[in-house]
Amino acid sequence: MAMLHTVNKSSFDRNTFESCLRLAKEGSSVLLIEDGVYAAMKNTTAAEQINSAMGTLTFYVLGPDMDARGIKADALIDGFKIVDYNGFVDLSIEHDSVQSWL
Amino acid sequence: MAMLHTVNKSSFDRNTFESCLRLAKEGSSVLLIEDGVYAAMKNTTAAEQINSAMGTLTFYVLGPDMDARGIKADALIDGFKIVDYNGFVDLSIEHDSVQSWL
Amino acid sequence: MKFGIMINEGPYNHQAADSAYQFAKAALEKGHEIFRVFFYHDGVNNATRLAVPPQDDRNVTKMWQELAEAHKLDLVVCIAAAQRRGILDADEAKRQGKDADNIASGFRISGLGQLIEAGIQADRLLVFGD
Amino acid sequence: MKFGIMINEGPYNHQAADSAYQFAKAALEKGHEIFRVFFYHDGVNNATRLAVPPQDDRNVTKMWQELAEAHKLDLVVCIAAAQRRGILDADEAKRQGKDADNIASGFRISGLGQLIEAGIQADRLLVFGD
Amino acid sequence: MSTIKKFFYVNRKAPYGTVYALESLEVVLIGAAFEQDVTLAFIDDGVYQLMKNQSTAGIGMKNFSPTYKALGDYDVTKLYVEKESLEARGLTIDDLMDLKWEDEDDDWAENDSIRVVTSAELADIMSEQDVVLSF
Amino acid sequence: MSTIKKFFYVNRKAPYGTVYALESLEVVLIGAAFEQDVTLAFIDDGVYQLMKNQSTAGIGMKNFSPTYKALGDYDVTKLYVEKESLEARGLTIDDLMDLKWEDEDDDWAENDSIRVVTSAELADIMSEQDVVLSF
Repeated sequence: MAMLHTVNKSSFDRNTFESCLRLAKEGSSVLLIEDGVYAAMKNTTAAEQINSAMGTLTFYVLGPDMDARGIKADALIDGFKIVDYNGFVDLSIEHDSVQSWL
Repeated sequence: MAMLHTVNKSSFDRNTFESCLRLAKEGSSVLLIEDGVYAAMKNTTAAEQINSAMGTLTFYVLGPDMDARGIKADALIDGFKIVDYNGFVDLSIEHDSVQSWL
Repeated sequence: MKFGIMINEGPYNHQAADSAYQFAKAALEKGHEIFRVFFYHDGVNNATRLAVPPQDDRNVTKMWQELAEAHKLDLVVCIAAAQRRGILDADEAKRQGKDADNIASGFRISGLGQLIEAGIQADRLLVFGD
Repeated sequence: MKFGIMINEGPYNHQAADSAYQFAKAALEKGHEIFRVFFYHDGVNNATRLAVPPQDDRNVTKMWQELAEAHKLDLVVCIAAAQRRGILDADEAKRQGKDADNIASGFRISGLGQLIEAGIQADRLLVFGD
Repeated sequence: MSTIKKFFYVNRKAPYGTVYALESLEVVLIGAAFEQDVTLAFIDDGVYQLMKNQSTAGIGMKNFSPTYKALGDYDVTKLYVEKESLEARGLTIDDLMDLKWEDEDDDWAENDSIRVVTSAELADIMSEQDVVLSF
Repeated sequence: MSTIKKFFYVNRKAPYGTVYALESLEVVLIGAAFEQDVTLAFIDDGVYQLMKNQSTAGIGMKNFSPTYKALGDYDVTKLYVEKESLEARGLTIDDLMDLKWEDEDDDWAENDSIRVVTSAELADIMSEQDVVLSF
């Protein structure tokens, strides 16, 4: 079963995103929302970890939360797909279950 | 001026304690309270960082918060001093100012 | 598709309620059903009718009320969490000997079983929190 | 010595209010003075009189009320933060056209200037939060 | 309601500093009456919820750790603790409460409720769940 | 009140995900009227508060970032940003808003409000403060 994992915390502030990466199974998707979106930016101390997970997980980031925080699309790590709330709804349907990492 | 720094977050969950260690000046004191007390335990991934800061900072831990969480005195890293709320009050007086790392 | 939503934080202090609202709104506009929105932990604070947010900011409680009105949403506030935090309806206020109540219309107070039921009945349960 | 205390979180959801209370109690018992306790952010939720915590748990609002009564503490709730979150006294309720209020006796609602003043007047200001 | 779903409770937060551990436990107890397939996971600081010898008199809060011992009586018998989380915190299973459940289908034999599993094992278990409740 | 104290505002949290950044700013604005010595520090995720181009229409929340630009008018002119925090997040000062204040003692010359400092420099500044407000 494919799972959608959402992460709403900054990976610089908390271990939430790291735990999600450790426990998300190959073939799952990860959607960054709220303060979680900062992890999608290039050139951070978290970027390497994401790059190495790109092969096994699919990464999404919530556009409205990027915009609020002043993050432009060209600042994202290659491979991140931007979705809006409609896309968030679709993702939760396309996957068999949703786990919120809080 | 000597400062008292309090940390109330688990060092495994958040970066709070790490930031406190980075920014606390030599001669300051650090008091762990609430979920912050877990960092005082031996044999954790945080212990090495604390050991190397023991020379420049003085470390305290709030006993009532340890007891609540089932942490015994012999589980602490050497050098940690246990205080109760009276000791917390005394520490805040002995230092020139108090910074809560939230 | 049928969604259940759990909200763990109060309005304004955390984005959780806002995110849940935007998600619910998008789902409803796409024609999906929201089986229930369950407010737990500090999430019960979404249900007060006494809040007066600044004029230039959103009113989270009102947003839920209007969405519920338009789509017949079931907005359920956990009774145990609500009692701890001082969210009461008229019946509860009377039962507890309190001289006032503060629940907003459109919300109802009930037990944790309503959350489990949402988990069982909904095709997907989403949690929004801190 | 004169202390000021700021509390940033509501009761039960976070330990902040409990820690602040234990600190304040210890300071007072040692003969120190608490110039003011200022409730900010979700901390304003400490000031509701409508909470009914379980019988086998503590009642945080009541703890503050009793400590204030015994030591003439000044318990100040930030008006802007309180309005956002639905904590009102009778005057505010009237001014805002609300049909109920929920502030507990012993607390008063005032502006952020009271926090700054506490910082100026107190020898030490301590913050308890999330 | 005849549907049996797999309910998965994710506990990642320490007790007392925040209320999530306590209020999560309240959901588990109520949920037990619904006869679903219930699993609890203790990850990251969630493992601290199960520490032995909790004693809260000094902080004036209610010690709710005995409630974990009652879970077996509610047929909540699958408590998975992530090995990596324990190790990072310098803990072993001996630091945790000894939680048991009695198997009525096996002459009430006593079994351990806590099972320490690796992240890889936990990831497998997690991926089979229908409803994930996190706090 | 004639006492002048050094007030230090510690901002360590990102905007919008939580209210702390916004409500901290409200304290700073009110506090400015008290004519104390005011310093703001932006550490860890607090540096995100100063990002350029914030646009909140999509999340339905109020964009309060323009308020930082008004701080100079309130004589709040010392905003220290920790270099190490910026770098860990892949940011430079060019990613932050351009905040200015006018020096009335120097023919209203425009000065930068934001100063990027190392942790060691910030530790020195921090250790000289009287009142530390953290949110």
